[in-house]
Amino acid sequence: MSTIVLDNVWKEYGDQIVLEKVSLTIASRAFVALVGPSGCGKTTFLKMLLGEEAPTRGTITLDGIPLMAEPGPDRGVVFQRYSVFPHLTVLGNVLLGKAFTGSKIAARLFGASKRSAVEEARQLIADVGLAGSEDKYPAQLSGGMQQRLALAQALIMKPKVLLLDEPFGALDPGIRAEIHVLMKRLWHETELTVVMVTHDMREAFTLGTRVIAFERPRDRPEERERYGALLSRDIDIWPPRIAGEPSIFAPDRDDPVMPLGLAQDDLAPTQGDNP
Amino acid sequence: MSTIVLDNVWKEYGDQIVLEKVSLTIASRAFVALVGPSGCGKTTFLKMLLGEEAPTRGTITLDGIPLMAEPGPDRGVVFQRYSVFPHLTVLGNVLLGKAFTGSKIAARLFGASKRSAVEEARQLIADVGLAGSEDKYPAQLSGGMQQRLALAQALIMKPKVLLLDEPFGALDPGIRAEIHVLMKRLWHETELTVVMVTHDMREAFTLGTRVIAFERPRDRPEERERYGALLSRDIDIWPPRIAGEPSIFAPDRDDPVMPLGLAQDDLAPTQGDNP
Amino acid sequence: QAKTDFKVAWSIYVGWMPWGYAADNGIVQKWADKYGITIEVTQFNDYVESMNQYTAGAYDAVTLTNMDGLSIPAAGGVDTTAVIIGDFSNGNDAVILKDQTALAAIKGQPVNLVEFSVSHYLLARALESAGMSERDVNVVNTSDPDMVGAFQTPDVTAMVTWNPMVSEILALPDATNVFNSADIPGEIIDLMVANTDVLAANPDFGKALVGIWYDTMSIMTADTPEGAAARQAMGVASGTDQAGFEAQLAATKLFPTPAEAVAFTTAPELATTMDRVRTFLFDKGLLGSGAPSADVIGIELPDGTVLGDAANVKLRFTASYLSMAADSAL
Amino acid sequence: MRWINTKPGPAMRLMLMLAPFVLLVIAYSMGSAARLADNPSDKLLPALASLTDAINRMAFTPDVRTGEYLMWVDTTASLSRLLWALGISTAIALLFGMTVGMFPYVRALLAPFIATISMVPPLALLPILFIVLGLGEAAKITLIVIGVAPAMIRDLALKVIELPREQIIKAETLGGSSWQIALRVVLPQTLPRLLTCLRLQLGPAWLFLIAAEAISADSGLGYRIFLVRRYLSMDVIFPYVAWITLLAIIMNFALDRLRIAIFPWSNLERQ
Amino acid sequence: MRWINTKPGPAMRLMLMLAPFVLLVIAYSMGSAARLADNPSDKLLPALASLTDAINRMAFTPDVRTGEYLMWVDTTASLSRLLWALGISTAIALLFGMTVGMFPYVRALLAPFIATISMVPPLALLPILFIVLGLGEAAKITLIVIGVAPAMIRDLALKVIELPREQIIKAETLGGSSWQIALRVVLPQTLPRLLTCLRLQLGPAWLFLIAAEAISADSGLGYRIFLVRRYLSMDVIFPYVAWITLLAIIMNFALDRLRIAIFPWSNLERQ
Ligand SMILES: Nc1ncnc2c1ncn2[C@@H]1O[C@H](COP(=O)(O)OP(=O)(O)OP(=O)(O)O)[C@@H](O)[C@H]1O
Ligand SMILES: Nc1ncnc2c1ncn2[C@@H]1O[C@H](COP(=O)(O)OP(=O)(O)OP(=O)(O)O)[C@@H](O)[C@H]1O
Ligand SMILES: NC(N)=O
Ligand SMILES: [Mg+2]
Ligand SMILES: [Mg+2]
Repeated sequence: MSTIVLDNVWKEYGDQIVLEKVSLTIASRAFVALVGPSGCGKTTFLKMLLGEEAPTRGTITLDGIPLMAEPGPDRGVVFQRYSVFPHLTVLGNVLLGKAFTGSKIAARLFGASKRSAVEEARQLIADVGLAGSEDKYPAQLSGGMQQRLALAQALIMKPKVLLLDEPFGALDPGIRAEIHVLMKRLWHETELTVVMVTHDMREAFTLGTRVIAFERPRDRPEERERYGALLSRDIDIWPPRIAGEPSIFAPDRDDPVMPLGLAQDDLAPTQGDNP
Repeated sequence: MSTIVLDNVWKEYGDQIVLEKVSLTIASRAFVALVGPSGCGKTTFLKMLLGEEAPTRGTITLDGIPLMAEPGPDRGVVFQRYSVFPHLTVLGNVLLGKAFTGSKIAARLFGASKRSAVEEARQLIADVGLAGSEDKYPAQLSGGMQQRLALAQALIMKPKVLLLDEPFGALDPGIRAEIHVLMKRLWHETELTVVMVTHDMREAFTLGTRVIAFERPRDRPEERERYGALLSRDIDIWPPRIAGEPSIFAPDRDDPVMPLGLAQDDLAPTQGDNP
Repeated sequence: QAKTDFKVAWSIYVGWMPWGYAADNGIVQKWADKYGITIEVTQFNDYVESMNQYTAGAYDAVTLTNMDGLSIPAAGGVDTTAVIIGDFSNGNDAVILKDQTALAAIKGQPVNLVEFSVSHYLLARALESAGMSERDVNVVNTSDPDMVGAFQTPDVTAMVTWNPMVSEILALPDATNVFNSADIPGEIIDLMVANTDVLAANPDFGKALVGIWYDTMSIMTADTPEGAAARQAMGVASGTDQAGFEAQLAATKLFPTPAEAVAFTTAPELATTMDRVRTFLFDKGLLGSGAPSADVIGIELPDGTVLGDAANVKLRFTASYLSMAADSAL
Repeated sequence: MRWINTKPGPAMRLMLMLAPFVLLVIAYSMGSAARLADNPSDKLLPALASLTDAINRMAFTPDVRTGEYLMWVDTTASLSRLLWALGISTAIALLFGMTVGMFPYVRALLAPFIATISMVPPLALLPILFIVLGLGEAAKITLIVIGVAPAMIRDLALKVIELPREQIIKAETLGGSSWQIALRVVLPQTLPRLLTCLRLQLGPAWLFLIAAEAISADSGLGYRIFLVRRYLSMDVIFPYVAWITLLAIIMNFALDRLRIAIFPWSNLERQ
Repeated sequence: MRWINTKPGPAMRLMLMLAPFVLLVIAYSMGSAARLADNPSDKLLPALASLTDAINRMAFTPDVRTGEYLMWVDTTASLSRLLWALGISTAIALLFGMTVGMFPYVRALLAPFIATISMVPPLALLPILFIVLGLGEAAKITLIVIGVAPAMIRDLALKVIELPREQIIKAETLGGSSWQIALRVVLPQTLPRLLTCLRLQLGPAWLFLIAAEAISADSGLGYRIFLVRRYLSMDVIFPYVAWITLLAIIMNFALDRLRIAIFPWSNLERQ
């Protein structure tokens, strides 16, 4: 179980009100997609769930217990950038969480514990489709591969909650489609509640079980100090997607209607189309 | 008239072949959208049109005359980033081209020539929707406003050809929709041949009169040195769009079919929807 | 080559402070005007730099000691004439030991001093007087402004330096003066030297220098309020006060009148001294790396005799300008 | 909470900030008292009262010889040298930094030479400098320039090279010539960096100033420090060192304010 | 073509690169010949033959007194001081840079103090250094450390502060404690910068080394230069300066290679 409950949460930075009276219950194993215009407070919201920022008013509980004031291993995170460590190889990045929990002082594993952790990490690396790149540094990976790595790195901690801040925003459409499939599989297979910020409506509706929109109804400069963004829409996807269960229909919504013959997300040539 | 003809153009960087046997005629006032996977050579192609890179083999002519070996005022450009000058205000950015052509040594305008240039610049700034921001610095503008500014700055030179390298790639979907409308208007109203690189298929089909795709059929590492990307698809939009003439139907393709009630590109609230 | 503009360099040392005073108080101006020339007097904080500048030709005259005159300008090929012999060190330079009271105790110790300076020479003479040689000690080069601080560090036990550092160091409880320049009177001589060619072409320049010097001498050695004020000014300019300056003067054998200077210059001891000095310099390799003997450089004495190579005279002592002052012929 | 996440409040912050300075003063007083108890005429760590005396004497009592206030004379002498040197270095750095950064031919010609020059220890070349330039202000100013300009040139050239190529292309499509681009695009974006660069070179500049004044001068902060060093007059040296430090901090701060005031966009950019 | 777009070919590039060095040698020879024509024993600009002689004498002929090769003795003495000092500075910079950068409390406590310290002219404090540390190697090494470490600390702390906040958050969600994050996330990313930092401080380090050796020593490159300065032996000073420059260039280059060799990712990152 990992139910998140927000009760009348406000967030202010100095004079500026960013979020106003957000009350929300996120069910265990939900996949919440969070949308809203730029600057409306989506990242701020995620930071509060992370424990990186504290709400100015209101409370946030995870399974009934107030959130830790700091990010911790129960909540994984993937940002748009800087989610992986440039100085560690793919394997080193995935092993890092294991090293932190397994070795208080040296923060490095040795011997049998190392072997088992490496095995687990390799499995996860293969799961996200990075098998064979274990010894590469992030700078040697494409943007899509880096985000897969960031996912694997977060998942090895088996977090209750996974927070994603526009994780695929910087990727090519083709690559994005592939990683959507992966994301869906991971969500089905892992005990995870996911909150994902995105700019891409189709992404929100493709992946989410529920789409939430923030919006700032009064946004003139003189109003920004007195009014924040509100939770303005809250849509449950129908037919409902349920973690671990196949969708009733539309098993893959990743191929939407196209205006013309080209695959919209991906320019990969049709079979037998090579010159 | 500003017809661009490429005749069997190849581009190699050292051992690596980037583009292979590209032959293409771009009609005057066409709006060519250029798509293709990351790294296939779209930017390289644009750089050759700019004169920033020379083709390794083949020729490029503009109205029958071989292209100047350097970027010049007949070809305007807007990049995804760094297209505007951070140290100049909005007005200063738009005036810069006028100052270059009007004042060889000081590169600054004075007196009457300054007044007329400022007037022209203000008009253009208003045209791209930046009226009122004349004295702001780019860092004080949003990404979308910066790209509008970059357009205005390029257009004041009345270039024959406008080259765009993912100009709206970093923008919010809502903002992108607005700037598409602007782009279309500018193309209709100005004597311009446009070549635009984009990652976004819908953008390509929304704006272009013709969509061209580059593709690298053989992309294994050992093949990269022997084969480059080819012009793999070349699609004329139907019904044809013609510069300066209203579309026969689908006057605005910016509002495609939506899976659910939300406006896909824009989260602006429906009228009367405020809490 | 006759000219009218001359440049004189001096550095901060008790025997040369009068130059600063003369420049500040119009005495230089007065004598320059008298001969229709201009004399620019420049103070150096760094003695070595002043000599290097002179040797390189940037100055026409400079204050230095007899030993440095031989090893720097003369060895550098600049024919140099000592116009004024102002004083000799009579205690201003000293060998100082820490927690020891006899010179003999210096054996085996590291000795901090400015290598190849008059301190080095004094050390050589001190060791000689005690039947030792430089092999019995271990010389450590140390810059002169840092001597006082250096003496207070534990690993420094022996030091050779000059005033004002000597009096500062001797004020420390554990310091003993075991040998000083008063033990070798007349061997460390403070001079005003000028380029021989310049002097030959412009004798008025030499006369003006002598005139300035004895005008200043008569003021500063006088036991009058004006004399006291002059000594105070020189004290402050050298970073101390009147009392401190007078203490340094006490260790200096100043020639207040030209007659005394002429007598010292023409005495036979000067030849002995210069012979000792050139031997010392030759031993240290300071007369040129290829020098076959101490005779490579000729030293002309006031009576016209030459020590060393008569064909390569580069350092000349003369009493002629001093005599003009003594004879009131300026 | 992890240590990395605990932050002091404003009052705590002030206290923490002052603590090391207060500790330093206390440690000094104790050291001074101990040494003076041993030897009342010790000069190494004078009592605070002696320091005040010396400050009074140097800064607020006219010199008997000249009637001037020594510390003030020294300060103006040193500052004028420093400012001249920094001004000249700035001009040189701007000229060479811009041309090396913009023009590949100039870069090929000068970049390796400047890189080599910047490794030469200027102190070792002092004698030549003084002989070539004489002993006046020129040599001192030149020493500072030699010590400071190569690093500034390299820094500015790098800054110019780092300008996004897109900007230069854009300027070319606006019809800009090399000169016009230098004047309107490169120069204005280089100037704020120049001020930052100058700020970073303040430390070395003071160092070379002091070294130059040690050798030849008749006034200046470095001159005075080396003059009284012969007497180990720490009562004068300490206040002079503190004064130099204060001047350096003020200049550092002023240069940064100046940059923000003249080039407001250079601060917007940061965020 | 605009000047900014014309690029020299490889042969031209080599020629341009060598040109200033060749010109320098020619200018020197001419100046030297002119001065020697005036005064055959002039010492300021010795003939190239005298320079060769001096190099031969200092580097390849055993000293009559000690039987050692002086230039070699000087080089080992100076390099050992320099390396000790740089090693110590590195350790200090790492410790303080990391803690100031990572822990807000430490930052509040030390950052203003270190900023102030870095403005103090170290040369002015030499007497105290000597008295506290003696005249031996300790004082010389300490002078270099004082001159070099504050700048390194500030640079490293800045580098730590500039690490993306996202990385630290990510490390916290992986269960890292302050210590673990310091050890596995911050430290390894700081080390390459440390080497770069060290490279930038080589110039000042040599400067302070020479200044320290000028004050008291019995061997060392700076010692020799200041010793022979006493009789204006430019024939020794020039080769020594060239040798120091060469050593500095080699160290500079080696440190950069070292960084790339140990931290290959730090170069991948750049592109
Ligand atoms: N540390 C902070 N201090 C002050 N204001 C802040 C801070 N962080 C964010 N803000 C402000 O809070 C508002 C919301 O920012 P936030 O980053 O949460 O928006 P967002 O919805 O994530 O936007 P985007 O889609 O651009 O990522 C913005 O107006 C921002 O300026
Ligand atoms: N100056 C250069 N030197 C060598 N190789 C280059 C250079 N510029 C580009 N390339 C290579 O040429 C290929 C095409 O690059 P280009 O930037 O044109 O791709 P693109 O289609 O614009 O990609 P993207 O969609 O990521 O912008 C890439 O493999 C790139 O590594
Ligand atoms: N000139 C000296 N040191 O007596
Ligand atoms: Mg955000
Ligand atoms: Mg591109």
